[in-house]
Amino acid sequence: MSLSTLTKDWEPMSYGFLDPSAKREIRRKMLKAVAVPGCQMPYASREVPMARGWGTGGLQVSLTLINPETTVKVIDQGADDSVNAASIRRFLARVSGAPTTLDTLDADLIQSRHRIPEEKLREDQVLVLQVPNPEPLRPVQPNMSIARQMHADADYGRMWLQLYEQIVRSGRVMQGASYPSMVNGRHVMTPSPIPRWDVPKLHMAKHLTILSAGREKRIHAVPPFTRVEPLVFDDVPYKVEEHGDLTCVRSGAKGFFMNEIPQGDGSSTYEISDSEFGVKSIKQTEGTDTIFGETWYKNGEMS
Amino acid sequence: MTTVLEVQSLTKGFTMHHLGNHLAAFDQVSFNLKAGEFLLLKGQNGAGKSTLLRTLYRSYVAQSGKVIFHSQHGAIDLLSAADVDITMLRREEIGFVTQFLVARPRVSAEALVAEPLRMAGETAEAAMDEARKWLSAFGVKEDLWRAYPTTFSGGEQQKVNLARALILPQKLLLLDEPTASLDVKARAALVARLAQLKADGTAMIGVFHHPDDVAHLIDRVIDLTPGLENEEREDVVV
Amino acid sequence: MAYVATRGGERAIEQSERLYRAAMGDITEQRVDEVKAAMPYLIDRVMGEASLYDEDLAALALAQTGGELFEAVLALRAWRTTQPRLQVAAPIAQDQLFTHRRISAAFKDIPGGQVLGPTLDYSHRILATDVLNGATYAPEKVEAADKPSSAYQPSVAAWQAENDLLDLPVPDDTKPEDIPDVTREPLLFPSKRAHTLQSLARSETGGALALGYAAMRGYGQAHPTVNELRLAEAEIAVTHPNGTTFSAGRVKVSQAEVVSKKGEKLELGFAATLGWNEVKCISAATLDLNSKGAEKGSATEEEFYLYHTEGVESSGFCIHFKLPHYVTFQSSLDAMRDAKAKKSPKPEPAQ
Amino acid sequence: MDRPHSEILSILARSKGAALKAFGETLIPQLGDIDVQKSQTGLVMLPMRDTAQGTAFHLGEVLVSEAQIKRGDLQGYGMRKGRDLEAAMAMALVDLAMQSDMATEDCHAFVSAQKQLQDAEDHTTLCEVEATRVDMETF
Amino acid sequence: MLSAPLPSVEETRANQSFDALLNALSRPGQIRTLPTAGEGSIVDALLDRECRVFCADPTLLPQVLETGAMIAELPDADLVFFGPVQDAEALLSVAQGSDLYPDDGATVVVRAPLNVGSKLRLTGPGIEFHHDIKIAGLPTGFWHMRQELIRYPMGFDLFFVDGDQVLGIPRSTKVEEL
Amino acid sequence: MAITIEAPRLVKAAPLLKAQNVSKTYGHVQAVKNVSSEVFPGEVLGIVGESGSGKSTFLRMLNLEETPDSGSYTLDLPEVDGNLFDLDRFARRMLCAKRIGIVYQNPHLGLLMKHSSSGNVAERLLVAGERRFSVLREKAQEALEASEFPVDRLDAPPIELSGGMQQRVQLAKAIALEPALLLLDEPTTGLDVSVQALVLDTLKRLQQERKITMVIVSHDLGVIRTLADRVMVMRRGEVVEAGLADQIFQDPQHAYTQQLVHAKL
Repeated sequence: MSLSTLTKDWEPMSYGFLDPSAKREIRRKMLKAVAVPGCQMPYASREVPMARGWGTGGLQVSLTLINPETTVKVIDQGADDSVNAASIRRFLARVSGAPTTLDTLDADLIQSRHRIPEEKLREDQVLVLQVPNPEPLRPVQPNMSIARQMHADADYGRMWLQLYEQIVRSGRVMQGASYPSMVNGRHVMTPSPIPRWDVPKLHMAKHLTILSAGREKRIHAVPPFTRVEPLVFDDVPYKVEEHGDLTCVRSGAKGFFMNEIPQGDGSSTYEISDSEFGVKSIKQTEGTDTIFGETWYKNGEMS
Repeated sequence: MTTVLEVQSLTKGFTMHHLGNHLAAFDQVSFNLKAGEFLLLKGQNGAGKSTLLRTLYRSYVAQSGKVIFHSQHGAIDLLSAADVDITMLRREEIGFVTQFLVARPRVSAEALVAEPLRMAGETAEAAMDEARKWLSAFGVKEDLWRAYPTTFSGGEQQKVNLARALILPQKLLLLDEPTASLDVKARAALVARLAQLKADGTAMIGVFHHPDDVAHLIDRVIDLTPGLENEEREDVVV
Repeated sequence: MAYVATRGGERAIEQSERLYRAAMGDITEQRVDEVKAAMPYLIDRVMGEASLYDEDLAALALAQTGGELFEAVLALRAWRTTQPRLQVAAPIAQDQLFTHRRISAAFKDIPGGQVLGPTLDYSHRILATDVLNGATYAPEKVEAADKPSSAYQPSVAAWQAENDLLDLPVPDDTKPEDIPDVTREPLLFPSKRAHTLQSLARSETGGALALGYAAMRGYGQAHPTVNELRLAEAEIAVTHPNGTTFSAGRVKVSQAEVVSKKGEKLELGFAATLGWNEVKCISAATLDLNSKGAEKGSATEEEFYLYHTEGVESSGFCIHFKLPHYVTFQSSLDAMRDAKAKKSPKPEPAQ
Repeated sequence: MDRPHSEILSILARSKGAALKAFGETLIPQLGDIDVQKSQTGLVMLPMRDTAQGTAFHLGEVLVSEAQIKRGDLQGYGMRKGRDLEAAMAMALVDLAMQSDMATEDCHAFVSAQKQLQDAEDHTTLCEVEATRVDMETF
Repeated sequence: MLSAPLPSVEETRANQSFDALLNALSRPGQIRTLPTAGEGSIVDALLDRECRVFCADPTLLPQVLETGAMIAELPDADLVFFGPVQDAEALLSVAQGSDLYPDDGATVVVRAPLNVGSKLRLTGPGIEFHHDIKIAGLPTGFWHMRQELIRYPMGFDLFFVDGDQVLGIPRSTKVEEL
Repeated sequence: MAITIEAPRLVKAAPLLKAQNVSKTYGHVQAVKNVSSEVFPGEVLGIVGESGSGKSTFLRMLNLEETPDSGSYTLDLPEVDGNLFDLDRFARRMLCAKRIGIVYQNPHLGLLMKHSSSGNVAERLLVAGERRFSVLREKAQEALEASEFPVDRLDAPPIELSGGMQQRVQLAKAIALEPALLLLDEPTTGLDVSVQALVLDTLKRLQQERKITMVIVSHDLGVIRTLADRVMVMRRGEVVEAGLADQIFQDPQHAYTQQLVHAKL
């Protein structure tokens, strides 16, 4: 026996990177978030080896949920191969040994920035959305303490006023992504900056969605079968992006959310934003056997 | 004739705190007034004629005494009545006429005159017709009816004021030198209106610079000259 | 096939990291040692901002990131997340600091004296260009005094309290385990003082300086005078399983106390950090001094300066703008084009 | 040689790793069967007390290495700044040996020698610091 | 620089336990399976020295203490382990949080036989239409007391444990006794 | 022992507003001492006093922005009963949104300076639960017009408007829901004299047309004289004199009121 045999090897990292205590705190807060849908729960938010604003909130949730059997899919702007998605996917696999996938249907856990896949998520799937700014009241009330009181009072008059102002100034509601939505009839949340196209996918969905903001240290959730209603006036209906008629130049898929690609001649072409759905569509046209999941939109219309 | 007002031992003086003195106005005044009676207040300058009117109107606070007013809602002592009751009586039963108009910017002459009727629940249309009638009677030229009295001369303003003050028949009318500096036509209209009101049962107490104008209306006179005993104050004009 | 090419993102990120590292060459233990020996004050700054005291890891972080400070601090902070927390040491008290430098600007002389310790304050900032021509710049040796200085120094505030110039605080008797910890619980406002001071201790030096400087120039309510500034070493007082308390070693700490007049008494602002970093402590103490009653949204308001001096968060948010945002951008474009198409920017006034 | 336990531990924690490890190694055969309970790095939170309002707050964390060993009912413990797990283990060995009344003289001798070195180091530092004291009696 | 670590037994157990809890709370009334029988794996998954716990069950207490969690009075506890509940009054002191911080409302774990006993109908988030369940061993007035106390979004969240079975009822769920 | 017998009332209606023994202390300063007041439907109560007299604090308590240390406050409205100071935050907010309007001296307190004027008015309707854009628009315009706000500036933000116009927006916001009670805190202070007269005129007209019950606080006797039926004179937190407006101005009884009135004349 010697000093070196007595001494254990130095373990410079825990499983799933986060130390057990960090995971426990996130677990406790995730339960609270699920119990009060749409309500922002403050949490400590640890530093992870990625810069703040690059999905550290989503990452902490994923790292807490992950185990070696969890199949993980990561997308950014709808794409699995976007640089940040690739980086996060690689990191998750590296610290957990979890298998990864690009196919929405095969995933147990989907971490996403700014999109919800076009194929409907199932009951057994969890969607983790990265949130840069979880506070829907920020544009009308930058002071966090006052905004908190407004949530406590369900004092959302200013949110509606913002919509009123947009219609007055521009003739329509100008909110792009992060469309403020009422959850379970009580809390207004910002559904991370997903496009308006994706917000209805949260309403009475089968899957659990967890939204986590690492830099701002807030976590909120939309449990399955929970009402998520975009704020609208009774006489001014909610409008999603007019992408229902667009066709993807690469895959021929039609009726889904598109990326606009500016062309040298001043025109634009469109490419489907959900990259793996695009890949599947191409495979199908090439005659490969491809399994598509049911989609939220059919022929460009929310079903 | 029914009694409208019972004034009992009414005393009024002014305490000037910053000067540290007390100024007596009148002392132990008593009289009764019946419906349709016209009472003239006389006395030298400073005898407290206007002060008495204002004390009855509750613009001034009396030191002691009682002023029982027989309102349509019941009898009440004007000196101790709640403010809210006084406000209501002023709106419905007790009028106060001075020579000064409180004009308001951007309110036309006719609207100003019609206001008491409107406050009493008259329709806008009917009130306006009535207002125009009285403006005409007091000699306000028609092209001024829709103009703002804030821009009028003193005489014209006074006519508007009288039309407004007298448009709504009231149970008790307090007149504080309404004829001063009024032209002949307007004075005649005023006297005619007062006669009409008197005939309809309005009790009146007046202070006039030239009582001759209304001599034929006067039932009684009270002299407020200091030093007189109460009995000595009253005399009846034939 | 066309779609295969899109998988290039994965390859690109790998190559880009390689390209960055190519400029630095091999990172060896020797290099880490050299960084540590050559740049103790930079190491201190990184340890303070990362709020993790270990010179070796800080040097490694600097070596590995090529001296990109924000990256080095982030790497160290992130690594910290993987480590279990073993104990909470006993709170450091000022009178037990093994003091190397201790000055006051408030008085010409103070009990215990003005001890300059290590500083460049009075040196001429002239580059030793001869070194570039092959000469060695060898610092002259300290001419040590015959007698040692006292390791422990009295506080200036204690003298001021004795003279009824200020009220000494009642030390809070929170058990070390119960001291609020901003890394384990969210920062909420109004912030607990323990959270405020901890956040300032971890704050980014440049950020604290920028906002502190704003306060010093007149955007604050109080003008600071350095009451006391210390560079020292503190014992890490930990506990043996049988209850015996002992020191697990010493770490470098700095603390600053700034003072201003408030009515008939003096008021203190305080800040401290791991490692030796005077500029940060003075700036942070100035913010502390100015925060009471500061206007909402002003640079000296607690919520404002704590959020905006958090280096990992601010730098992270700054660089996150490099990430693609084309989905959100597309969503805005859609609304914008539609509004434009309507051509009637204002609705008809209702009749 | 009645040094309090606390002082012994503090001296061991501060002593040079190489010397401590070399000495610790010599104790292993005498101690016989020991049970290693902890051998890990981790963090010690370091609080400080603010002098303006008296609030205790966390300055940050210090990386330490920890070793905890057991022999019968007795526990040896080592915790030192830095990640040298073997040095922490060596410290725990010395602690355990002293509590077990083994190699007592050697242990005391080692501790005393280390103490002397540490005192000398502090003396030098403080003499250098003293040299930077400003002489205020300028007139 | 890094190689993928393997999860320890404790990590695996805690991960599975939390998976059951999260799913149970997301879909109120649906029964999930814990990795081991009893509250033990819940303690592992959720407790550490940074949370305040109230534990009424002496058999569970040693394990709770081992986590280093701070033992607190009922109104201050973030996590409550009641064991079996004898008296509905016990709920009276459970932390509800505040309107500013609903997250200060407690997570409450109760031991009770599932799939037997009185029938309850659940509606609310996580339930598409309604969901009927059976829980036994609760004192009379328990559900009435819960309803009286919860002023959403303030309130507390319940887990019922029966062997390795767990069922969640968050504060957002409406419970009707059938 | 003094026995006070209340005079028999002719007006049988209950007061709309009843405040009893309201007191409020800030630190060592007693801002409001045992103030009681009744205001009848359609009545305008003026409160005068110099700054620091407690008049604005009292008004803020009537607006339920501040809670007194003691005292009660009731409004004779079908939807509320009991002491309004005991209402919870939510009920308080709803009551204020639906039944109490307020105009502050400083428009920054009452308005969002960068939102449209119509939006400022619409906000109150939104808080009260209106969710139809067309109705919001219509009602906002109606209220602004009633406040004599120029229709062509409907969507101009207050920050671009003159002080007088800003007060009109506040007024429109206050009356948009036909409040039972309108509170005015120095509504014309700081405006040019000519603009002041116009705003007062609008207030007077609105009061007469809509019979709104008002409480107006001002240090400016002219403002009170123009609007108020009754006046309450406050000094150092206490009511020194109360009465009919013309009585207070023509025959003030209390030394302080005399000083105030004479200083003005």
